[in-house]
Amino acid sequence: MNQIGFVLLSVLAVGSALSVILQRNPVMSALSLVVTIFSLALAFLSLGSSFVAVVQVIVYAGAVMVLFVFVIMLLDLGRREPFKLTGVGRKILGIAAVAAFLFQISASLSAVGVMGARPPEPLPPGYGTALAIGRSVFTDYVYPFEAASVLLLAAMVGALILAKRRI
Amino acid sequence: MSQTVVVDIVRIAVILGMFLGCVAYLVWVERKLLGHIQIRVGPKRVGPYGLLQPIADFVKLVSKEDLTPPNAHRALFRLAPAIALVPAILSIAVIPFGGTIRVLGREMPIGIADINVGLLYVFAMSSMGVFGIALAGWSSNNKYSLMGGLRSSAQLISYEVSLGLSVLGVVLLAGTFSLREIVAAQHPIPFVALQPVGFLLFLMASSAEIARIPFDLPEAETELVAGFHTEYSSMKFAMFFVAEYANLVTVSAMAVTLFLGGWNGPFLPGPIWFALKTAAMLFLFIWVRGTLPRYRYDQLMRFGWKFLLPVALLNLLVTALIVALSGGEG
Amino acid sequence: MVTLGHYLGLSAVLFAIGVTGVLVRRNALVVFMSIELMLNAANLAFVAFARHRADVGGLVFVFFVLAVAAAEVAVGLAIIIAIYRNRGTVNVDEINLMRW
Amino acid sequence: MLSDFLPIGILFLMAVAFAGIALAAPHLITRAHPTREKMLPYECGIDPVGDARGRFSVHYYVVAMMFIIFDVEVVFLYPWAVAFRQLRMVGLVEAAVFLAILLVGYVYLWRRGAFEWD
Repeated sequence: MNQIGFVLLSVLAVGSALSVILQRNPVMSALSLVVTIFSLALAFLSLGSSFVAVVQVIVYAGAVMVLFVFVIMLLDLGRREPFKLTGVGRKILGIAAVAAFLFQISASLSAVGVMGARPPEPLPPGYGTALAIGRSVFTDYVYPFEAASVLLLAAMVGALILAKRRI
Repeated sequence: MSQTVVVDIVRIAVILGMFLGCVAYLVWVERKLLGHIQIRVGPKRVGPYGLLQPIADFVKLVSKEDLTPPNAHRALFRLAPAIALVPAILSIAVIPFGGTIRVLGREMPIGIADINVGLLYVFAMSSMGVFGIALAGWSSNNKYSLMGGLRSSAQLISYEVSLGLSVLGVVLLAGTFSLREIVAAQHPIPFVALQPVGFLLFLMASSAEIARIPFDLPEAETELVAGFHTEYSSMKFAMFFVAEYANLVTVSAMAVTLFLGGWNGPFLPGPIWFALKTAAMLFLFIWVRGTLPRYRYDQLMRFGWKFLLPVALLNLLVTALIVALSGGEG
Repeated sequence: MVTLGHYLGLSAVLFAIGVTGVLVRRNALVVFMSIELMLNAANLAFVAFARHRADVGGLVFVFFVLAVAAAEVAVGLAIIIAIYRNRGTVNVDEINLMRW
Repeated sequence: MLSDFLPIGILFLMAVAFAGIALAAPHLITRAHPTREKMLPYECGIDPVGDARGRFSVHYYVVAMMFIIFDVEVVFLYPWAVAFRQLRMVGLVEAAVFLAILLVGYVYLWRRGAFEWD
């Protein structure tokens, strides 16, 4: 991808991400996050993995965000919320922590020296296809895969118990 | 480079125009057929055989007052029909209408785009439709709309899992998500012969996804006064309507592509076969609408989770077992 | 030419926005969305590194992140609903669940 | 890879333009004449009763939660289905174990009445 495309993509992603945390209305936050998810899917496409891009949209935009919208509708939270931030002290602390985090990331990445690295141009054939990912999951990553089903089982049972009772 | 883009734009505009024309006339065909099923004649006043009826409908809708309820969330109320319509149009992008054609000395596949994850792309787009419905119901500030929006979205997501599982058998047999390769893999035998259960499951789950009878609870005129789009008028209502029929065409085309051999067929050119098969599927959907009653909501949910989901899983596992046991590739 | 650093920078910025959201917003739902944003940023870094090393393993990790995100959001939102039914609020400053 | 999606981008722009025109057209052609009766929320002709927004049965949440879990399960089966003809029996056993673990949850949901609607 050329640089102009990347800049446009970044503007879309960062702008919608900022909109997620700045909107007053949680529904608008959720829709902004859907835009962020789509822009990240475009980034995945430009990195040569269309399968992951589409799966990202199916799971995050099509399932996770639907759950958010459902909860907003069920609890009727979408309307009357004034824009509320936490106290001044925590705001300053938060911004300081974020700045420190960004500094640390960039420092450690440039220390390793990967920042200017160019990706290998001729990718191995079949890179990023569903076939390659499937072979990898079901040979090298079998145990994490089975563990994922235990995680999903725990989430299913836990969520049902929590939703059905009053704390 | 720029010449290719111009060719692309013209090609896409032509396909989009034909698609929207099909959608407009599908409404006329449905009214006509339903009329005959119920021993009436259907539309006949506007033009010969009522053929100008879609145009009359359009003129009527566009000249209606466009009202926004006072307590509605204005931005979302306007955005919701667009969120319903745009993904419905985008779904057609990957459907292959035929083999290849020579234009300006270039070999071009007939269709808009050819991507290697076409099937998943259609799923991704159809899962966006939930947002349009949920937001329309929520932003209207009307009890019926909110209730209808919630019920419809719950129905759509309940059947989406079974829909995804029902086509995995096809993916297993073809070993790809590319719709073009899936069609090619059906060269002499269409997958409906190898996946009859999968085909039936697909039909049932997709009827629920596009809210057709017997799963048309989102409409449920008698109970919810049209559900999530009660408060919508004029072109905003028309956009939901177009999205609904666009989804019907897409589902029929997907059924043809995945199970009925796509554009494959003897003698006639590919796109003709594709159109004929899709028309047959559309006829089936309209016929079902003329015949069956509507489910109750609790029956609908129970059917989706207690019957469709386990049967789809079982079908997938049995298919996998047969593929694993059979010696050759496929 | 877009390098690995570009993608990692974008990922870090998105992650930082997510952290900011968690730290400064009070609405528990928005806090959760910020967490989703952080998971997405991590996914971008995974995919960028996978491309850089031409290793499918990074893409496989995205799948596990998806499973974690789904499990987290299912349980997390169930907790929010349970709290709301009890307290009538989703404001994190007013919820001090640890002592009950 | 990205260039394969270029036609979809063009189609997206066309679809957005179409939606935009459809949203704008009635305002150019006609003028709305709102009256009190017209602007009331539609409740079969009588004046609306109570507030339209209320809280709903938590069962809707349970449905959405089940959807998200099973959706991720199906997403894990996508690469499995594509690669299946190379994985064969091994792949079948792996997927069967995966599904058997989730079946426990499915049976639990069934027994707790998560699929029933009251």
